[in-house]
Amino acid sequence: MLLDVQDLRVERVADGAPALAGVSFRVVKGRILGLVGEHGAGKSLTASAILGLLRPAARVVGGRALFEGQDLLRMSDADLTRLRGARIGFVVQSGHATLDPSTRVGAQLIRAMSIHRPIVKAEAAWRAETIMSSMGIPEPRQRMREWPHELTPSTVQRVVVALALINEPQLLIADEPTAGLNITTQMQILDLLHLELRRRRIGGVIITRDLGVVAQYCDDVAVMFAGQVVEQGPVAQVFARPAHPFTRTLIAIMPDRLATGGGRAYGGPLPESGGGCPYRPRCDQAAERCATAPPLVGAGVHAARCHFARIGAA
Amino acid sequence: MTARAMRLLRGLQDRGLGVAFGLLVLAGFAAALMMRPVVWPQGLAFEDAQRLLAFPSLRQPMGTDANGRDVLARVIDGARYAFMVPLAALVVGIGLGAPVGLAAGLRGGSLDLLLRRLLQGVGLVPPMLLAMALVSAMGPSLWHVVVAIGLLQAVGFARAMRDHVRAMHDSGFIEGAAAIGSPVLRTVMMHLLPNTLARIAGEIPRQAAWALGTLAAMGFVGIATATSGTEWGSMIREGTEYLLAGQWWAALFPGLALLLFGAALHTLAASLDERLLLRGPPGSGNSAGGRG
Amino acid sequence: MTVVGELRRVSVSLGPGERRVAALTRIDMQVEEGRVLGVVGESGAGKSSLARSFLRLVAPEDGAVLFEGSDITATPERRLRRLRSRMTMVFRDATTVLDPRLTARALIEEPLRLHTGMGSGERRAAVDALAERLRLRPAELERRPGELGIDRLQLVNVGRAIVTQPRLLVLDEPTRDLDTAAAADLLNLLAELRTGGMAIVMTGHDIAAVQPVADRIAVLYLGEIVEEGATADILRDALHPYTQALLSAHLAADLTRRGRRIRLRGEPPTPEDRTPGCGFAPRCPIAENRCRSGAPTPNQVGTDRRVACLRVLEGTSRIPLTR
Amino acid sequence: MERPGRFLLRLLGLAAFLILVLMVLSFLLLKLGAAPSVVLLGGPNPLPEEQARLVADYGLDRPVVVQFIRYLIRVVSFDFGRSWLTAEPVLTELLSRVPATLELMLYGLLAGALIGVPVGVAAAFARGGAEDRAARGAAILGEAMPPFLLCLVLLLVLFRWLDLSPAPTGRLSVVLTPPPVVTGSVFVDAVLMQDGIAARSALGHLILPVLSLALLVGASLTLLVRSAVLAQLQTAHLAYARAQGMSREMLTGIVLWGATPAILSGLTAQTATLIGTTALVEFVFAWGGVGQYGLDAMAKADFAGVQGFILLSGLFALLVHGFHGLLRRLVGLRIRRA
Repeated sequence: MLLDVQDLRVERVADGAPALAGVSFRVVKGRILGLVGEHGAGKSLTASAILGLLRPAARVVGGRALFEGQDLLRMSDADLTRLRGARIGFVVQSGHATLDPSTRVGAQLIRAMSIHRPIVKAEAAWRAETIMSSMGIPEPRQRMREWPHELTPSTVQRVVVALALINEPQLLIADEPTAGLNITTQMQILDLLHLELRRRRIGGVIITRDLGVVAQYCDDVAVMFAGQVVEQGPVAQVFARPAHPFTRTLIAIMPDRLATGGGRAYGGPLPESGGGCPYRPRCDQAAERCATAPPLVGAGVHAARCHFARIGAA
Repeated sequence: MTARAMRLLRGLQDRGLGVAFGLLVLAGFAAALMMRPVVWPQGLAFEDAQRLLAFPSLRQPMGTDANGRDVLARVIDGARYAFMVPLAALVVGIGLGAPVGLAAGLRGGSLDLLLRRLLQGVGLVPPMLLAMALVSAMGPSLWHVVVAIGLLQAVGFARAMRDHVRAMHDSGFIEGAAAIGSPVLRTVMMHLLPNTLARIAGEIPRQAAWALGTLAAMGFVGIATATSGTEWGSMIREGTEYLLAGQWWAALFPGLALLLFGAALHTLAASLDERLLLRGPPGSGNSAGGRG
Repeated sequence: MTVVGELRRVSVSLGPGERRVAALTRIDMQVEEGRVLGVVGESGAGKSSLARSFLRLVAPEDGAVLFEGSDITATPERRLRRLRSRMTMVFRDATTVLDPRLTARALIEEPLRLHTGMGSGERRAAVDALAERLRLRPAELERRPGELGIDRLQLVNVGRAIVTQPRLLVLDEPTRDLDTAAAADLLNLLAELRTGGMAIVMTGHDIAAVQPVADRIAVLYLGEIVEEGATADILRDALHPYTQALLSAHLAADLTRRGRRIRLRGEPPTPEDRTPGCGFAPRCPIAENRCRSGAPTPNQVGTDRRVACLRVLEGTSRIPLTR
Repeated sequence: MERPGRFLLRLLGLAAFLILVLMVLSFLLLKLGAAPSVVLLGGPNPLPEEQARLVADYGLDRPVVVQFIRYLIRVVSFDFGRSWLTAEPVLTELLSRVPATLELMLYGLLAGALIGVPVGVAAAFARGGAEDRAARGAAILGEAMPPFLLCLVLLLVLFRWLDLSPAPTGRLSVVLTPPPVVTGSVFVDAVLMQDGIAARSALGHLILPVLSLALLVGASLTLLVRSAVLAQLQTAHLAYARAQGMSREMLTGIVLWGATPAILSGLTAQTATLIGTTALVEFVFAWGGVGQYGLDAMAKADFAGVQGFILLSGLFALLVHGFHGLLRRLVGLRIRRA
């Protein structure tokens, strides 16, 4: 077990409202977990909480996040700083804004290495060039001399992946690594990320709103809804026999499966809380008992948080 | 619970206190100005030959000036200029600047470029100096002071207006209105203008403060001699000589009034800015939660 | 079937003076009543220009734009304005086109104020009825754009576009920023509108984004149509190499498709990078020398398909999928 | 990035246009003048023949456009006309006063930056805290403070009450003979002449004007630096830098380096218009610089003097902006080579 998040709870500092209401999932070494959910479900917040980057907008109020047995949530800031970027790599959403606009690309790569260990400049430059060319960036030496704003979106994203991998982490968290990219570019970047994670046997978390990314690139999936993980399991099992109604809907309405004209609404705003199952207002199965908090059904690799879940049944 | 209450209180302070302070000070000056003839009926021009440069006392809380006139009465009366001149100048400034900026922002292209360069050229000279030079060239009437200050403000308003209109144009705001068949003039009046004015709201008290400072500087230097009655800058000018000799009240009290009035306007501006900042750009949506 | 919107050999150029570049080149396209046309292309392909062309929001440099059979290419804006209740648009960026000071209700109501003589009570009732159809809650109608999430905001945009019951509705990447569920709801709504007889043009950067409702799909590359045909035909047997690449890049729910991809070199070009010959040749896995000199024109293939590729006629344009 | 030649050409073209605008502006000032223009050119009391000759000479009977072109030619050949008050050439009078003003501005800016930059940075890092509130309150007070009032208050306290500084009599005590002009800075010239008494007096006379200017500059610089740093604190790349495990020191470095361009721009804008504030400070302290000359000219309706002063302050601003443009480019190049 590389990362074991148990019942992570986070609240917003401004009004004390709960933002994460018990998030649990596991990442196994060498496997890729897809953390999927809608806008505002708490996916990015989960990543920030694990990396200790919540402040000042939110704070952790409960749970554990065991990384190789150590609880990240109770670690001192100094220890966490040593982990970040070294043993846990991070690929962030908005590629372009991620790079420091006033530092050359090569210097940023070298700086990323220098954070965690003493470096020899020439050797670091050579390593930066090597990793850039292994990311499929043509003319890496030329690119290293350029400013971030001179790069194409695809190259930017490749550099961001390179930055995350350069210190050879054990775990890599990628938060919507292809948001806003063109579809052919998206494929290039995801292929690259997938390949590198496999090759280096790194445990990966890919955060996304697109179940297609999960279907095509992930081994396991955790589905989030309203600050909770409502279903987790191996991709093949979850896609074959989704246990939570939200997961079922998500799969059924993927664009290549969607049959229009059914007259059913899938989306809609979240309820004003009030206990019970948060998916209740949107659920076509909702019954009286859904007003109470749903149990975690199933154990081991495939589990769902629903009163009606049947794990393993066809 | 208490922590949450504290946070709430602090939030209120951040937003409300600035506005409250600013408005309270301005209201205080306005009330004093209107009530003075009743409550403090000292003649503005009355000279007490027995009491030249008298130290502040119960009878004359701010003392008397070199001509034996009551400083308190004159300081209160000076608020007249502090209200009138910036307000009238704002009318000139917005009246001239807003349409020009609007036209340039809407039209874009070479007209826009020319206007921007012209304003850039005019902007090279410190606006206060240019306003003073204009008054000295046109002659020292109060009307000229208003026009000169207003003209220079028009430069600023034209620029701000142009930038906001341009931003809205680029964001597709205007095209969106055109696509539902809204005539250009209607779009401008109903959508563009209200939004732009709302976004430069913080600029208005700041410009008023600038106008006040420039007016006072003209009075102090002796350019706007027509205002030399009870305008604070002129009063300070008259009192400077005695201040250096240690009889500070005739210059310092109008100075403090000037500072208080200016600080009130600046605080208002800062609070408005902060509120606009909180509200964010149009349609940015604040559902994303706290700001880092 | 009545043709509602039509482009005839339309070319559009954008940008000022010397930096003017061709955004669209000789586009032929039409949409009939009760039909949905999906236009697919990556950024810089000319989707937005094409969408705007249908409504004469851009003036074409060449060619003709027709609405309900009448030529509106040279119609002055003053006269077009009256048509704007019958041909409407949903813009790509949901957040910035709306007046942030108005409530959702006022925004949806605005076209009614402009184009109908309805009294305020009637307008109110019309907006309420539409809101129910859009599944906007009454409380949401009284909120301003800044207080609504992007999913809900897009419904306001759509509401504004359909409140006058237009004949032609053009949507520019309407589902781009939406969650899957909200996107599905929007597509369902479009299907409903189609049944009501509306002619719909929608763009997307991904074939999957338009396929659930589109009757026909046109694929755009560098301002030219490279393939156009019935949706089912294109999904079953894409002929142009670029269409095939787009289809393979789509991340489907189907686990058996893992890793089977057509990988394109480089990135989607911008009009400034246009090279002579076939625009797609620099990235095409099966390009030949002749593709770099002679530009292919859209050729009729079969009865109902147009493809702009030199290899199509020989039947050698299909690319094998690689792992 | 464009090539250096093109860049310089563009800069010069822009400068030429802006100078033209300035000239139109100062020409209009002259035309606005309440007194007949001839008076400005011929000194206080020209004879009737002299006046007629001047009218013909300067073509005042010609159309305005022709007059403007003649004015342009005059200014370009460094003829700013003669002062109405002293009948001396305006340009000579102005240039002789430049060193005094530059000296005051330089020290004021340096001292102001020493106040404003650290306070602004500290306020931004302590956003919302007590330090931030205090700094912001003080800065707003400074912004609202009329320059001459600050000078008078400082004079009252430090000169009249505490007797720590000399009387506001310019750059040197009135009883001393100024050292011969070498650099134009009385203090430096006195040191060069090894005149200890004059040097001490000059230094003493510098303190209050510089302090006044520094407080005013520092106040607005505080707000500027604060918002520039705050903007950097909210960037996505800083959040990413934290996720990379950078130490606090490295993060601070990134923030400051990132805020530098915005601070430099603000500083430039401030320096370009600093002559206005400086003029008022000079006026109070009888500093004898360009600013005091300009204000005197305005108060006494010496339009030739006003015109020259306005033109000169515009040109100064243009120089400052041009220097900033070059600096940005050079800094950019330096980073590229590093």
